[in-house]
Formats: sequence, structure tokens, C-alpha cells
Amino acid sequence: MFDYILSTLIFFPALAAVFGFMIHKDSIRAYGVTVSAIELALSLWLWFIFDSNVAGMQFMENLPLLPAFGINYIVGVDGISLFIVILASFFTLIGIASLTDTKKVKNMIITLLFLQMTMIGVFVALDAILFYVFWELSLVPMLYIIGAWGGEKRIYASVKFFLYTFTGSLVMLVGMLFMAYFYYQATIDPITGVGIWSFAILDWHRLILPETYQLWLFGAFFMGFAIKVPMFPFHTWLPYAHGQAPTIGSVILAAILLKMGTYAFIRFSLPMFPDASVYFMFPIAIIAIIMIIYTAMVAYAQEDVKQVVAYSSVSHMGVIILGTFALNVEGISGSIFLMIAHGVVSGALFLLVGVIYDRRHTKMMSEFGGLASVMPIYATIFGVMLMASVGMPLTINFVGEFLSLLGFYQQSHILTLLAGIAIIVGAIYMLAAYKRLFFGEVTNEKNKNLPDVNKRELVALIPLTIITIWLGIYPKPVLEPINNSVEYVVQLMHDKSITEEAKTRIPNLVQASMQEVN
Amino acid sequence: MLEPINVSLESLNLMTLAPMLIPIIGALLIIVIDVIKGGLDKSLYVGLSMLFLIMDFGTLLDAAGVFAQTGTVMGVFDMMLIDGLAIISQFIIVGASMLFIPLALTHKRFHEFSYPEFFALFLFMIAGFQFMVATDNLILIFVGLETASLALYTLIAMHNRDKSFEAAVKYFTMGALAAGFFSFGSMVLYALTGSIEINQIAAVLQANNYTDIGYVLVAVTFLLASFAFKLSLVPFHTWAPDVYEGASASMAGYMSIVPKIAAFVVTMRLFEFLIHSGVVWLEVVLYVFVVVTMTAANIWALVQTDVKRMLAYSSISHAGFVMAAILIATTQANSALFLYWVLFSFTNLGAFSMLWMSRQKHLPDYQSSDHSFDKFAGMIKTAPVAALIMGLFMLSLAGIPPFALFWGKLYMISSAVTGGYTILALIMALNSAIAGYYYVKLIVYMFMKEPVTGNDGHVYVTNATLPLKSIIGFAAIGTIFAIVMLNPLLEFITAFVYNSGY
Amino acid sequence: MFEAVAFYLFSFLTIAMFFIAVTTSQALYALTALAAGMIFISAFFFILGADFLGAIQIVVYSGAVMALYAFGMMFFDTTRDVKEKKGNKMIIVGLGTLAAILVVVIFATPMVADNIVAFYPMTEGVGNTQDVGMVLFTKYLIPFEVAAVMLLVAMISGIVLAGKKMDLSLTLMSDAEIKDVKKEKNKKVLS
Amino acid sequence: MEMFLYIALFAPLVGSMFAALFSASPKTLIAGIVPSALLFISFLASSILLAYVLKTGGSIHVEMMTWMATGDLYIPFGFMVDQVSVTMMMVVTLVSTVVHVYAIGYMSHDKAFNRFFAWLSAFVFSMMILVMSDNFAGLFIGWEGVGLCSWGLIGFWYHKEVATWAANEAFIMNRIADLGMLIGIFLVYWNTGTLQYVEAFAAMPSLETDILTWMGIFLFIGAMGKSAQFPLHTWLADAMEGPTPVSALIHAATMVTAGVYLIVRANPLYDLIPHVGLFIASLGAFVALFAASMALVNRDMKRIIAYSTLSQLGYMFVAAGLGAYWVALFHLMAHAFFKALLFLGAGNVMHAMNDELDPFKMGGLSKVMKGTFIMMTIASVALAGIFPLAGFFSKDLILEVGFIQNHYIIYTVLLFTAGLTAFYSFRLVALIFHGEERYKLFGIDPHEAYKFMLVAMTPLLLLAIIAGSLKGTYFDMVTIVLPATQYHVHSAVVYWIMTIGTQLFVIGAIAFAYKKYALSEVKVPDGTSAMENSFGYKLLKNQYYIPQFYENYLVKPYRELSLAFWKEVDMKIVDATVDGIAKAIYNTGENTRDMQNGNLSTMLKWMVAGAVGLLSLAVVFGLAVKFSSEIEFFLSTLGVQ
Amino acid sequence: MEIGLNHYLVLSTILFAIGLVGVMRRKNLLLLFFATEILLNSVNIAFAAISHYYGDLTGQMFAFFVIAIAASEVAVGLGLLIVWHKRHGNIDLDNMSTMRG
Repeated sequence: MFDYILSTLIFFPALAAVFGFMIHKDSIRAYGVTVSAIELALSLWLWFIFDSNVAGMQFMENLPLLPAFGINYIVGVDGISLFIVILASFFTLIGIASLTDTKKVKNMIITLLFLQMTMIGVFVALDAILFYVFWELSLVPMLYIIGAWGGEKRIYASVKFFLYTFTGSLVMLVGMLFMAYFYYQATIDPITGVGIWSFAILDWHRLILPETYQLWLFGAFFMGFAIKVPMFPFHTWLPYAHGQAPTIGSVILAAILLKMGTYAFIRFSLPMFPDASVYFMFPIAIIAIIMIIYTAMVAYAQEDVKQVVAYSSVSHMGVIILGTFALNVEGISGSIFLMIAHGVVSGALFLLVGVIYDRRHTKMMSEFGGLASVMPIYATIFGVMLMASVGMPLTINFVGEFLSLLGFYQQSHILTLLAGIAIIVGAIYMLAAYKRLFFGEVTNEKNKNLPDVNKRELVALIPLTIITIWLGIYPKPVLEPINNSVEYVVQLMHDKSITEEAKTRIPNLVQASMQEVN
Repeated sequence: MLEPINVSLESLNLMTLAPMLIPIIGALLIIVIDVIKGGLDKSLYVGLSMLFLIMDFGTLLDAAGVFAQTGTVMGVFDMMLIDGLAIISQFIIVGASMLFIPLALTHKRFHEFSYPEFFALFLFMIAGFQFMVATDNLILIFVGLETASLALYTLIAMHNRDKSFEAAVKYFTMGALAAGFFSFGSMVLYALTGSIEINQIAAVLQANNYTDIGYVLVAVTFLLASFAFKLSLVPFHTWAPDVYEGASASMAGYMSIVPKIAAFVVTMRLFEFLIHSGVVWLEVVLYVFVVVTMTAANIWALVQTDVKRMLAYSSISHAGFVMAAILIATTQANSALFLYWVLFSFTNLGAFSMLWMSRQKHLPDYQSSDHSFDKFAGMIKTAPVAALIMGLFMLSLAGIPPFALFWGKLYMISSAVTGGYTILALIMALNSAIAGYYYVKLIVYMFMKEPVTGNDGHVYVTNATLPLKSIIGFAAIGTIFAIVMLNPLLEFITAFVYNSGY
Repeated sequence: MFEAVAFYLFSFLTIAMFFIAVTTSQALYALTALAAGMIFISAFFFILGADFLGAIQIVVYSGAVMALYAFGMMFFDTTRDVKEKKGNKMIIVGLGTLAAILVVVIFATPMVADNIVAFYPMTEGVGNTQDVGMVLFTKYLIPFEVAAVMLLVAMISGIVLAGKKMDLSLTLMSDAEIKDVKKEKNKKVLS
Repeated sequence: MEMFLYIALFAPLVGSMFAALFSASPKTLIAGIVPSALLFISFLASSILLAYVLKTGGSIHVEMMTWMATGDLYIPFGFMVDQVSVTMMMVVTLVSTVVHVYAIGYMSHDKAFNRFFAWLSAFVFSMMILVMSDNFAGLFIGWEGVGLCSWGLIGFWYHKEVATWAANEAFIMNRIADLGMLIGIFLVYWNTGTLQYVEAFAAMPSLETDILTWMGIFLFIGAMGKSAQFPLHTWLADAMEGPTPVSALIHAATMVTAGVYLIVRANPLYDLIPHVGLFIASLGAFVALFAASMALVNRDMKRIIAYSTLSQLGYMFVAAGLGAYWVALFHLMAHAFFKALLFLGAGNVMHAMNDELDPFKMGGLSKVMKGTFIMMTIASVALAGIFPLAGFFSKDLILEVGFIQNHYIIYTVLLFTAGLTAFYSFRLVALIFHGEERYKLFGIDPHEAYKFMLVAMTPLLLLAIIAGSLKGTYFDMVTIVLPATQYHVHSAVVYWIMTIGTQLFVIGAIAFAYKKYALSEVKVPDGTSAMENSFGYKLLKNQYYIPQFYENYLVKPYRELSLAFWKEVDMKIVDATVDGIAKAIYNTGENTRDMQNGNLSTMLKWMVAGAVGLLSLAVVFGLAVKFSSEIEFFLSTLGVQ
Repeated sequence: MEIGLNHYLVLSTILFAIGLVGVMRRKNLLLLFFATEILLNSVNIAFAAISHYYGDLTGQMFAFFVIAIAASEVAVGLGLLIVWHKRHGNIDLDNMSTMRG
């Protein structure tokens, strides 16, 4: 069982989804909650049996799929992916438990379970094509969720989401094929003249490419990842998708799906193309800063509270990107932690927006005002999440944001200063939105008697609040495994980098620790 | 004086004829049965055809075994050429036919199946295609092609409604023009080399070092034009949408697969050596063909309002995509072509079968054509399983992993990458993205819209019978679990293609 | 000399005939011109020593094909003037001449054709027909048989398409209608 | 001792959480009493720690647990009680205990009584973290924590638009400064490899001056925000929208002094960069004068006190900037006592006057509110720096520091400001407590506050009076960690002239204020008098037009730019490009689909056209190959390679 | 003046071009089929000529099969025309554009 835990994690929800077709629609919710609870238990168990001191991959499985072309079913988990996997199963449970949409609930739950399979698959896949399979497959359930349960412009939004990300990933696919080809060429046996086809990420990590190749491949992968993240200027699908998606869709999109892009940067771009990563560090940092400031300003201008949260996601993803391209342990660990943090916080914020949407069927801030006196508990939880979102210390976000910025500071002072504006502009739009929603007198008659959060909503929100604060105060259990794996990755990058600049930009941890010994 | 001819029977290698003879015998048998006792039910003929196809398949297995052992076999005065290409393509032809023929057992009655001749012609057509792929003699290619085409025109027309006649006439007329092109091209090649056998042509041209490049190009032009017609490459594609629309859905699906694989094999035989000899012109022209066909067909597919027509354009686009293999002309690319086509036949036949299953005789008010998009609105509510399966085929066609066609795309783009066609690889990828739109459009209709009033979902299964459902189920399973059979398939194809020298 | 005269004469005649065949607005003229052109083509075959082909040309084209067309013409009642709508003539003529010029330009240059070996050389002193027969029934046996199949296909197709059964379309009839028709008509018609 | 440390630190948190439990339920007295009691416990614990520190002269250092550890970065939750932090702890716990008790009375009629105490205690907890942390990251936790609580408390009456606006303004302005602080922290980390005070400061002397300068500047930017130094000062006056106990605790005694604390704490750094220190001192002097000038004409009781706070913070920065850290800290402590007292007194007045804030509408309140009158007067005297009250010892010391270090401009400015301080303080006292009972015009019936509130204020009163006498003990204690420079004017004559002169100047200012506002007829200004229309008055009244400037040139453009970014850039450029590409593709299809017009003739033409097109290409290519040598020759003559 | 292979090829091309013009210009299907016959016939001349000049029988073979194909096409084509004519009473291809786009 230990050996196949990852496969179990991937395919258990899919199997359950298939069986879900047979369940009567009145009982499907219980079924969904049970299944996702089991899944969460499994992933927590994975954490339990995970050895935090090991930097490399654990629970690897290797099954030939298309060995003739080097495609295998390889899965494994390390500190980088472990927590995102847990986050994915956690949010599926939260999502299903808090589901208020009663329309076609059976389809929704089955779709969610499929989505869960793809999400977990993406994060544990160690074969590029397997990764791609899950990566693309995840679009489909999301397309359905947005398109079938969304708002007025749901079809436009869902198709835009689908096509935009699909286009980017196809470019990435070409990049992957190139990478495999380069691997093939690098492994050509001089005697037989035959190379090895391999799409295994760990194999690719070992491959040292000339810088020009790295630059091009980095670009190709970048297209796929950047659109997914989404990075400026490829971000415009996101507001539509979030704006139109049902609550659960937004939650999962923000909490997990966006993380695929940033995760992929760490899993693919950095270790595979260290020199290109250094080369593109500043352009990407500038994009990240544009994301941070520009989208924060756009968020400030929004009238729809969900759009505020949506644009805030883009802004936060900018910080994650920045941390990733700090290319040192502090920055990368921070960005991974921020992925989890942003997942929890933005997921919770979307859930919170869903709460008032359920009651009023509008998300326009002008319709609200003074909710703090009508829904005090709601306002409190919202406030906690708001403060987490603006990066208040002792909340989960701060750890990630702090480390990301701290990390990048080593690379550039000015850019970090600019990126740091995040903490100002973030506060501006968030507080403005909070003020419009919760402060002031209750002016709208319809809001006078809104019920406060009910039990079902609390079931979803309380754990998130607890996690937000718990990991803000005590991030060690999460940060430690991340740190170990990141140190491994950074060392790998340093060792295989070829340009002078990369050697200096990417710290050499071995040397550093040697110095300490001396 | 003429010498008496002494040919030993063994040197003729008559076994090479077996795969083609079986359907011919079957066709003749069907006609004879009809003559002896008419009025028999179509299921008899379906069964008989199926039997003969299975036997045909069996002989192909045998031939494959022989090929694996001894390599390429020539037979009957070196007219027949049984190499890897011939075998794989015949597998596809016969296999796709086996998937097609049970589709005749619809719930509703359609005109063509009331004829025993339909089945006879169908078998003749298969034989024609088989001859076409199993030779490198231009005459036999031509005759095989015409046999198959004439039968095909008739099969289309036998659907017996205005649109099918229109389709058949259009197809026929353009086919006649294409036949003219083919014969003219062959004539020029003959004038150049004194031969009409592809390998000899190649040898002679090689020996002449392509001195008469102008002549060669004229020949290539006309041959290319005629095969571009068969393969529906833009701008020779104009027949395809109309013919697909006019033919019955099952026939349209069949047409998108079998004639094209036959044409691809011939194209591969014809152009492979030219490309390798470095005729830059051909490379450029094929490049343009590939890109234009993929892109233009995709763009037109975007604006279609009828699913079947959309699928027709999508088939054109897929053909363009696969045409890239001819351009790239490496073993990997050629293997990719066959791999792609095997996977494509599952998916596309499945998709067209779904349309076939939902074919009504009379259009309700809300439909503007047989398979307008409106018809599929809200399908998930009224016919969930059918909607899921249709969605599956669409996703596969769009190249969403892990469904069948993705692997074909993957391998094809990879072959472009390996072949050094970077830009082409990118264009192929981006075209897949454009194509995503119209496939998703149908999914949007099926899953995200409300059903039109008066549509209770019965319409989607109006033709459903057990055989139809089985075929669709088979196609669906093949589409989903393609990955399982992929490795042996790829190894088989690569070995056969490589050992045939392509 | 004779050859040259004959070539140019018949060239002129065939070109003229075919030109009439594609341009005249009288269907009957077109048919006649076509038939004449076919005959003149057979003359080339005879000039080139392909006697068998010449004979076939006359028999098949002038005999069978023309007869079929004539029958068709009467059936379709196209003896009256055929109105060719005014299309864009420029395209047609332009494309036609361009094609001709291009190919002629190429063909006007003599071929190098060094390595041409006659794979099936004509045997000296043997009649063309005999010669053809030899090749046809050895090397081209298979195409010959396939051609037979093709003709069979064509025949079946012709019969099926022109047959009476096509008058009623089962495709367009509902199940109830089909039942009624079945009762009335001979069972053999509709199986 | 560690136990006391934890008690001192976490007692407020427990109190806060206790009150938070009741935050959704109606007012319960217990939600006020328990946090107050817990704070008192915290105060006791702090006192014990103080005693310990005093006795042993050492410090207590604990590391509770790891917070963040990745790469080389290691940040624990570490706490340190040394002479400096214990001073701050005493100030914080004492003032907050007083304020808590006071608030039980002050907030007794408020619906959100429970929530108030939750926030207030949370604030104290944050402040304790701020002062007790042994590293910069922990300091930052407290730094942000107090900001958060300040936000919650300024906007406590969230149904008031101005209150929430002020809360957001305070938060955002503090965030601007926090960015500087954060950058400062990054600088510290990447240059010293640690964020622990001890290690970081130990490593600093070996660093380049440039780096240290930047470090100092960025950390000071952080301090500027919290301590509301120019140009980030506007929030402090607006923050007066919060309940008065909040103003007393946060915006007078504790939070705003965090900036000073930071500079004091980082004294090893600032010792290395005296030029930055001079800048800090100059800015401090400027702010002292600048804020005092605004207080002169203001008609809002609380704002006047806020400006005075601002002004005093300027003094503290002067001291800190000039290296007189212990002086700064001493003034901080003394100021906390009398300023809190002043605010609480103002709270009493507000209660009495039904939340009326304009002192011109009061007058003669000394009759009804004797206790408050006495307390506020003494607090004002202390503020003015009259011997022998607290202010005299701490403030005049700062003047001396300036004088001794030969910064005569600073000295002059501060001296002048001292006069202004005295004037506006007593202008306020005079307007409120003396003269005619103008409030009667407005039909208000003032009453003295609850007894226990006044009792609660007495410790502050006491300290405001006697704090000066603690100077010696204090000096001995803190100079163990702070530079022990004594600031004595060497010439006794000069010293006495200076001291007496200052006292006379100040007393003169007080007398002037009394003469103008207590003894003569005072009318409620209606905007018609010549003075009110003078440029200077308007300038001061409008706070030098700085808020307007911010509104017009920062806030509004930001809002407009945001809207433009959204509507114009995001929607019309970025998104429109994406959609444009999609539409272009779709329209191409729509426009070219007529190629397929269904007419067979057209189809055939397309086919022939295709073939002819290929043929043309073929001929062109064929000719090119045939005449390749000629073409090459031709091209070479043209100079093309 | 010697008549060479090129003469025949040129003739064949001219005839082929005439056929192409016919194919493009004819709107009556029957007459359109005439034009396709011309296409095939023109090629036949060239085949026979090449066969003659090379002394190789293959060309004649090809021509022979082309004739066979042409004949078959006529049968099928006429069959189609008959069905169409039965339904519509004309064989004008301009009436034949129900499917488009």
C-alpha cells in the first residue's frame, strides 16, 4: 500500500466518480463528502509517512506506458509537491462540503472528483507527458463547471479559459517534445547510433543544455506556464473565469489550478534551464512587478467583489513568480509556501464571496454596505482572510510573501522595492473592498435581514481560518520539507548551470556549508 | 517471334493476391445470392460482409507474419508489392470497414441498405483500395483507385435523397478531373523515365540526376493535384464538406478515413523519394499545402452551423496535419502518419457514428440541417450517456490527453521536431488550439445550453440498435484506453514502416 | 513527310473538333464534334503504330461511349440550345491558356532522357495486337482483372442508379409509409 | 523569570481572546473586567521583570520556538527583556491597564463593548511582541500587529464613514512605511546573515558605510510611518476618529512611539551612521515645529492633542537622531504618562459634552468637572515642561542635547516649539475649562465622569508629576545597553541661563494663552474674523494643505489611474488584443467561406486554379534551376550575395 | 520536318488545356462530362506517342486502361445524371448548390 499510495491518490477519486453515476442524486452529496474525506485522509497519511529529511522524490512508481517513445507512468512526491497535493484534496472536500448549488448536483460532484484526479495527477507526475495529460485534462472539468453553473457570460468565460490555456499548453507541448529530442540526441550511443527517448522529468533534470537551446525551450515552456499562472499580459481570462464561475469553481481555480503554473516553473523551468532562468530573471521579475502593481490597481477599480479577489489572485501570483525567480532557497521556499498560502486564503475569500452571493445573487459591492452589523461572524472571518491576504504577519500569507521578497532582494534591490509595493497596493484594494462591503450604515433594505453564516458554511470556513493562522504562526512542519527539497533543486541548478552569471546568481549551498564548517 | 511464356506458379506468389481476392469473392457471392433468392434481409448481407472482412483481416495477419519474416514480397509479375506500408494500410482499411459495416443495421430504414448491391459495391471498393496500396505500378494504382471511387460515388448516391445525389455528382465530376490530372502526371513521368513503376521511376530520375527538373515538376504538379483532391488538401478540398454533408453520416465517417489512408500510402510512395532527393520545390509546396490546409480548414470549421459539416472541415484539417508526415519524410513521421490514422479512425468513426445514430428522416422545425448544433443543445440533460460519449470524441479530436488522438498528435509533432521543422511543429500546435474552439463549441452546446423545446432526447438515439451501440462503445473504449494499446501498436508500425524502407 | 502532314492535319482537326465540343452551345454539335475528335485521335494511334489502341478507341469511344452519350442526350432532352450562364470568362480562359502555355513551355524543350530502358519493348515483326496481348496477360494481368471488376462495378452502379428502385426513397419515408409500400409492391423490389 | 516573561507577554492575548469570545454577544461587563485584570497581571509581571533587571543588570532571553527557517534564514519566536524593552514594557502595560479600566467606564454605553476590549487587548499583545522581540522579524510582527489593531480601533465605529476612512488611511500609510522597514530588514539579513539583534548589530561595524546608511534610512522610513513623521503624518490626526481610550493608548502613549523605540533599539547601527542620525534629528525638529504650528489654530480638541503628540515625537527623534538614545527613551516614557492622561481627560470632556470636540463650544467646565480639570491642567503643565513635572526633565534635556552637540538651529527650533507647545496646550485648557459656559448655547448638560475612571487615571497623574525624579535610576539602568553619554552644559552659567530662560519663555507662552482665551471674551468663531481669513491661519487650519494635496495628487490620480488601467488598458488593450485575435480568425472564416459556394463550377475552377498555381510555381522554379548560373551572375553584378 | 515526341506532347497539352477550359466553362453536366473525356483522350495520345518513340509497350497499356476507366466513368456518370434528371428535370449544375459554406 505504501508503494502505491500516489496512484491510489490519483485514481481513487476518478474511480469514485465513475461509481458516482450510480448513486441517487439525493445521496450524492454524502457520497462526495465521504469520498473526498477519504481522499483527504489518504493525503494526510501521505504526509504522515513522508520522510521530511529526504530531499528527493519519494513513493516513486514507474510503469511503462509507451516505452518505445520514452513515455512512462512515473509519479513521485517531494517536499515541493506534497503540500499542494494535500491542499488539492483538502479543497475538494471543502468545496463539496460547502456546495450550495443544488442544480444538477450529481454532475457537479462527479465533475469535481474527476477534477481532483487531474489536480493530484499534475502535482505528482514525474513524466512530462503524464504531467501534460493531467494538465490538459484538468481543463475539461473546469470548462464544464464554469460553463454549466456559471453566470450570464459563462460560456464566453469558459471557452476563453479553455482555449487560452489550451493554446499556451500546446506551445509547451512542442517545447517538451524538443526537450525529449535533445535528451535523445544527448544520449545517442556512438556505437549503435541510437539514443534514448525519455520524458522523465528526473532524467531531464540531469541534462545540461547549451544556453541558446535553454532560452528557446524556456520560452516555449513559459507560454504554457505563464498563461496558466496567469502572468501579465496573459491574465485576462482569469477575471472572466472567476467572475462567471460558480463559487466552487472559483475556489478550486484559485486555490489549485493556478498553482499548476507556478509549480511547473519550479518543477521544470528552474532545474532544467538554470541559465535561461537567470537570463530571463529580470524580464520575468519586471512582468511580476507589473502583475503585482498593475493588477492590484485594476482590482481597486473593480465594482464586483469577486473580481477584486480575482485580480488580487493575479497580484499575488506575481509575488509567487518573483519568489520563484529569486533562484535561492529563501525565495523558492517562500514562493512554494505562498502557493499554499494563497491557495488557502484566496480559496477562503472566494468561499466568502459565495456566501453573500448565495444570499443576494449579486456580487456588486454597491449593493452591499454595513454588513458588519448584520453578519458579524461573517465579517470577522472575512476580516481574518482579508488580513491574511494583505500579508499580515502571523497569517499564512506573510510567511510566503516575506520569504519571496526576501529571496528576491538578493538578486535585485530596486525590483524588490518595487515589488514590495504589493503590500501597499494590496492593502488599498482589499481595505477599500472591505469598507464598501462591511462598513457604513446598512443602506439597502434587502441586506437588513441577511442571515449570518450557517453551519455548512462554517464547516468550510473554520478549518481554513485555523490553517491560516496556524501555519502563519508555526509554518515549520510545511516549510521544512519544502526547504529540503528546494535546497536540492537549487544545488542542482548551481551544479548544472554553465554561464558565469548563473554560477554567481544561483548560490552554491555546498560551498556555503563548507565555509561554515571551516 | 514471340516466345511462349513459361511462368512458374510459385514465382507468381499468388498469396499476395489473397487479401484482395477475398472481398471480390464476397461481393460476387452476394450478387449471386441475390440473384438466386431476392428479398433477403440486410442483416444477412451485413453478416456476410463482416465474415469476408474478417477473413480478409486474417489473411492480412498472415501477410504481416510473412513480412515480418522475409520482408517485402513482390508477386504476380512484380505487380503486387506487399510491404509494410501495404499491410498496415490494409489493416486500417479493413479494420475501419469492419467498424463501418455494422452501422448498416440501423433502427430506421435507409435506402441504400435495401440493396444487396450496396454490400457488393462496398466490398469491391475495399478491394480497389487494397490494390491501390499494394502496388507501386501507376496503372494498378489508377485502376484500383477508379474501381474504389466509382463504387464510392454510387454508395453515396444510393442514400437516395437530393443532397446525396448532389454530393455524388460533385464528387464524381471532380473525381473525373482528378483522374485526368493523375493520368497526365503519370504520362509525364512515363515520358521522363519510360516507366510507370515508382521504384523504377525513382531509380531513373536518380540516375539522370534530375536533369529535366521542369518535367519532373510538371509531373509532380499533376500527381500532387490529383492526390490533393483525394486527400482534400486546400484548394482541392471543395468537394469534401458537400460530399460529407450529402452522404449518410456513417459513410461520411468512412470516407474521412479509408480513401484517405489509401491516398496517403500512394502519396508516400510517390513523393518520399522526391523529397529525399532534395527537390526544394516539392518541400516548399508541401509545406504550403500542409499549413494552408490545416489552417484554412480549421478556420472554416469555426463558422459552421452543422456538426457534420464541421466534422468534414475538421477531417480536412486532420488530413493536412497528417500530410506533414509526407513532408517531414522520416521513419518517425511515416510511422506517426499510420499511428495517427489508426487513432483517428477510432475517434472519427465514433463521432460520425454518433451523428448517424441520431439521424432523423424528417427535420423538426428547430433544426436547419440534419445535425445542426441546435439539435445537440442540452444533450447532457436528455441523453447523458450519449452526450458524454460524443464529448469524449470531441475531446479526442481536439487532442486533449489522454484520449486517442492526442498520442497521434504528440508523435506527429515530435516527428516534426525531430525532423527539424520547428516552425511547422509550432504551427501544428497552434492549429490544434484553433481546432479546440469548434470541438468545444459542440461540447458547449451539449453540456452548457438548455435543450430546445420539443427535444426530449429521443432524437439522439432514434437509430440506435445493439450493433450501432456496440460499434460506438468499441470506438469509445478505443478512444479512452488508447494508451494501453499504444506501445505494441507503435512498435509494430515503426518496425513495418522501417523495414519497408520508409 | 507523310507523317508530318498527317500529324499537323489531324492535330488541327482534333483541336478544332474538341474546341467546338467545349465551346458550342448546341449540344448536338458538341456531341458530334466530340465523336469526330475521338475518331481523329484514333488516327494518331494508327500513325504511331498502336493499331490495337486505335481499334479500341474507335470501338469503345465512338461506339460505346458515344452511343451512351447520345442516349443520354435524348433522355435529358438537351438537344435544344444549352444556355451557358455568363460566368467570369476571364478566369476560365486565363487558367486554360496559362496551363497550356506553362506546359508547352516545358515540353517545347527536348527531354534529356538518357537512361530510358524499354521495360516491355515492342517485339520486332510481331503485330501490335499480339504484342499488346503478351504484355497484357502477363505483366498487366492483375490490372486487367481489376479493370474487369471496375467495369462490373460501373455496370452495377449504372443499373442500380438508373433502376426503378431509386424512384422511391426509403431514406425519406417513415416506417409506416414503407410498410404500406411493401404491401402494395412486389416484395422483391424492396427487401 | 521566563515564566514572568511569558505571563507579561501572553496575558493580554488571553484577555483579548476572552473578550473576542463574547464579541458577537451583547455587552457583558466581564468582557471588560477580565482583560483589564489580565493586563494588570501583565503589568505585575513586567514589574517583576523590571525589578529583576534592575537588580541583576542582566537581561532575560528566551526562544519559544522556531517561526521560519529556510535556507540560511532562521527566525525564532525569541523574546528578550533587557533594560530598554523592560522600560517599554512598563510603559505599555501600565498605560494600557489604566486605559482598560478607564474604558470600562468610557465604553459602557457602547453596543460593541466586548469587541472593543478584544481589539484593545490584542493591541497590547502586539505592542508587547514589538518591544520584547529579540529579532527584526518579531519586531515586524508586532509592528504590523499594532497597525492592524490600530485599524480595527480607529474604525471601531465602522458605521461612521470618516472613521473607516481614517482607519484605512492609517493602515495604508503605515504600510507605505512598512515597506521601508521590510526593505531594511532584507538589507540586514543579506548583509549580516541574521535577523537577531545581537548578532546583526555585532556584524554591522564590519560592513561598508553605504550599506549601513541604506539600512538606517530604510529602517527609519519604517519608523516614520508608525511615528507619523512628515510626510506620513496625516493619518495621526485623522485617527482621532477612534474612541478616545484608543487615542490615549495607541496614538499617544504606545504605538506611535514604536518608531522611536526602533531607533533606540537599533542604536548600534545609528551610532555608525551619524549623518543619518543628523537627518533624523533635523526631520524631528521640523516635525516638532510643524505639528505644533498646526495645533495652534485647530478647533478639534483631540486633534490638538494629536498634533502635540506629533510634535513631541519630533522631540524624541531629535534626541534619538543625535545619539541621545536614553534621552529619547526617557521622554518617550514621560510623554506616555502625561499624554495618555491628557487624552483620557479629553475623553471625559467629550463624554460630558456629548462627543462635542470643539473647545470653543465648551468653556467653564472646571466647575462641573473638577477632577478632570486638575488632571488635564497638570498634564498640560507637564507637557509644557514646567519644573518639576515630568516634561521638564525629559524635554529640556533634549534641548540641551541639541545645544551641547552644537546643533543650534535644531536647538532654536525646539526652543521655539516649546513655547508653542505651552501656548496651544493652555489654549486648550483655557478654552475648555475657563471663561464663559458657552456649551449652554448648545443645550448640553455636562457631568463628571465615573469615579473609577478618575481613579484609574491617577497612576498616570502621579507619574506625570514624579517621573522626573526617576531619571537617575532610569539612567543607571538603561545605560547598561545604551550609550551612557551625559548631557550637561559644561558652563554652569550657560546652563542656568538656558534653563531659566526656557522656563520663562514657556510660562510666558502659557500666560499669553490664558490671557487670550481664558480671561477675555471668547466667541465661537464663525469664519468672519480677520484672523480666520488670514493666509497663515488658513494654511495652518488646512494643515498646510497637505491632506488636500494627498487627496488631489495621490489618491484621486490613483483612483483614476486604476480605473483607466481597468477600463482602458486591461479591457480595451490587453483583453481586446486576445479577443481581437480570436475574432480576426473567426471573421476570416466568415469572410472566406464563400469560397465554398456550393457551385460545382466554382469547385472545378478552384481545382484547376490550384493545379495551374502549382504549375506556375513549378515553371518559376524550373527556370530558376535551369538558369541558376545566370541568375547568380546577375545577382552578383547587382551586388547581392 | 521530323515529328518528334515533343510535338505530340505539345498537342496533348493543348488538348488537355481545351479539356480544362471545357471543365471549367460547361454548366450542363452532360457537356461537362464530354470535357473530362477530352482530358483523358489527350493523355492517351501522349502515351501512345511516348510508347512509340521509346519502343516500349507500357504506354499503350496505360492508354488501354485509361480507355477502360473512361468507359466506366461514363456508365456511372450517366447513371447519376439519370437519377438527378428524374428528380429535377434538368442537369444544370447551377441548380445544384443546396449545400454551401
